[in-house]
Amino acid sequence: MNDFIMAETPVDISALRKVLLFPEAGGFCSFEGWVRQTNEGRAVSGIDYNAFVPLALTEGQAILQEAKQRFAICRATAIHRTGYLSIGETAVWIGVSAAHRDAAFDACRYIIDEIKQRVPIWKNEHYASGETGWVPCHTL
Amino acid sequence: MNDFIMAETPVDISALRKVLLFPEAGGFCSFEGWVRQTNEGRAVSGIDYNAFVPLALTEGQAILQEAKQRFAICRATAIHRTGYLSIGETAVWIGVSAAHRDAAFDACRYIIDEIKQRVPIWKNEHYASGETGWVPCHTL
Amino acid sequence: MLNIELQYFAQLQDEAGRAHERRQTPAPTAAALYDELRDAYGFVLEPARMRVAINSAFAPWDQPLCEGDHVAFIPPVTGG
Amino acid sequence: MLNIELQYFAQLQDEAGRAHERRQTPAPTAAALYDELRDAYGFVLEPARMRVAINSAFAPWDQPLCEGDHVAFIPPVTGG
Repeated sequence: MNDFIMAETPVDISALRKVLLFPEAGGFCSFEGWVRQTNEGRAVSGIDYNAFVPLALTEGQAILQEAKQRFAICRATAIHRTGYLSIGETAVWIGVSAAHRDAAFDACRYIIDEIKQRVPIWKNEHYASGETGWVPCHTL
Repeated sequence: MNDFIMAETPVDISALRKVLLFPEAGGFCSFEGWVRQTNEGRAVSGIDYNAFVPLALTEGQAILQEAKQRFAICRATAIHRTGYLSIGETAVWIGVSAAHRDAAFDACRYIIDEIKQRVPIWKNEHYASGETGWVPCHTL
Repeated sequence: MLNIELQYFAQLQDEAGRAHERRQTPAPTAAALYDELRDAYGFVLEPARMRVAINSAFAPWDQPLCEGDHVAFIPPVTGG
Repeated sequence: MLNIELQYFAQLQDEAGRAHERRQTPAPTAAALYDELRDAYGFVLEPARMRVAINSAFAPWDQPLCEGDHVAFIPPVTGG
């Protein structure tokens, strides 16, 4: 089963979280990326996410496998949206359960950092001015 | 308003999460502590959480304020349960929203670490053997 | 003699066999009061491993007690 | 000459004016194919800033192309 999901519509996060519940899990860390109203000082009205889905799925799954090998976690799941998202919508959700919190935090951070660097997804920002623009690269 | 909540019954986490949504928030980190089925090698059937609630509330709120001063976050909320919890139940939930993920992760980690060190809450573990025992101190 | 409201948590509650009591004491400080209670209940925890809360706020062990103070000894916490 | 399936993303899609195309090309490698497409569409991105995917898997720029390969050039990613 693939734990990395590309979704064209909003996903029920509480259902994804339940999959991570294990009797031996004592810590759960999650991260969400939300569409912000400003980027680099420009007013944003929304973001259109363009993705190469087949490659995003294999690369995302590889990241989750790496996290499982590097950190003592029970399970990790991630989902990334495609399509047009308004301000406040969840573009990415990552959940990690582990026996102890160190591994849960470290693995969650690893997964979001790697997703941002490696998974073929691109943001087309829609500005309040009516213009649009591809974000050239990550500034953080 | 107090953002640190002591609760005798399960709390609707999705409602707490909504309070953290701000147009300028681009990252959200949350941590949950779950009751594990084993501790120090002993089989656990559940944990009874005993708390000095008035002091827990002021100390918890102080921790959230410190997090807000130390890290560039939008808002932080935390809730800790009291009473008897079964395996898999959520004993503590922390949510932090921020413009960027560094601050969200760092503040969330700070808050759980400080809660574990300073907030007057005690675990009485109920073992599968029928015995109970106060956890002497944090091992992690 | 002062009237002090005492509240016990965790293993102190088990050892004292109660969660609350009102106690008349000659102890001038929380430190002296804890020594008195160790004699009464055989508390195992060393004060060096604990903190004390007076009227629901952390306080120094040598803070003078006042009539009607609420005192709670805080064993090492284990929440989270 | 090889028949290659091309898929374009992000700014490459805007510059090419299309998301897909089937192209006959003499280019022996993805690197040579990208040079050919830069001449055709005026792509701004330097290949040094990109990766290439052949048949939906990352591949070296100098990997020999085969008849029917699916090729996608991957601009710097910005998801998350």
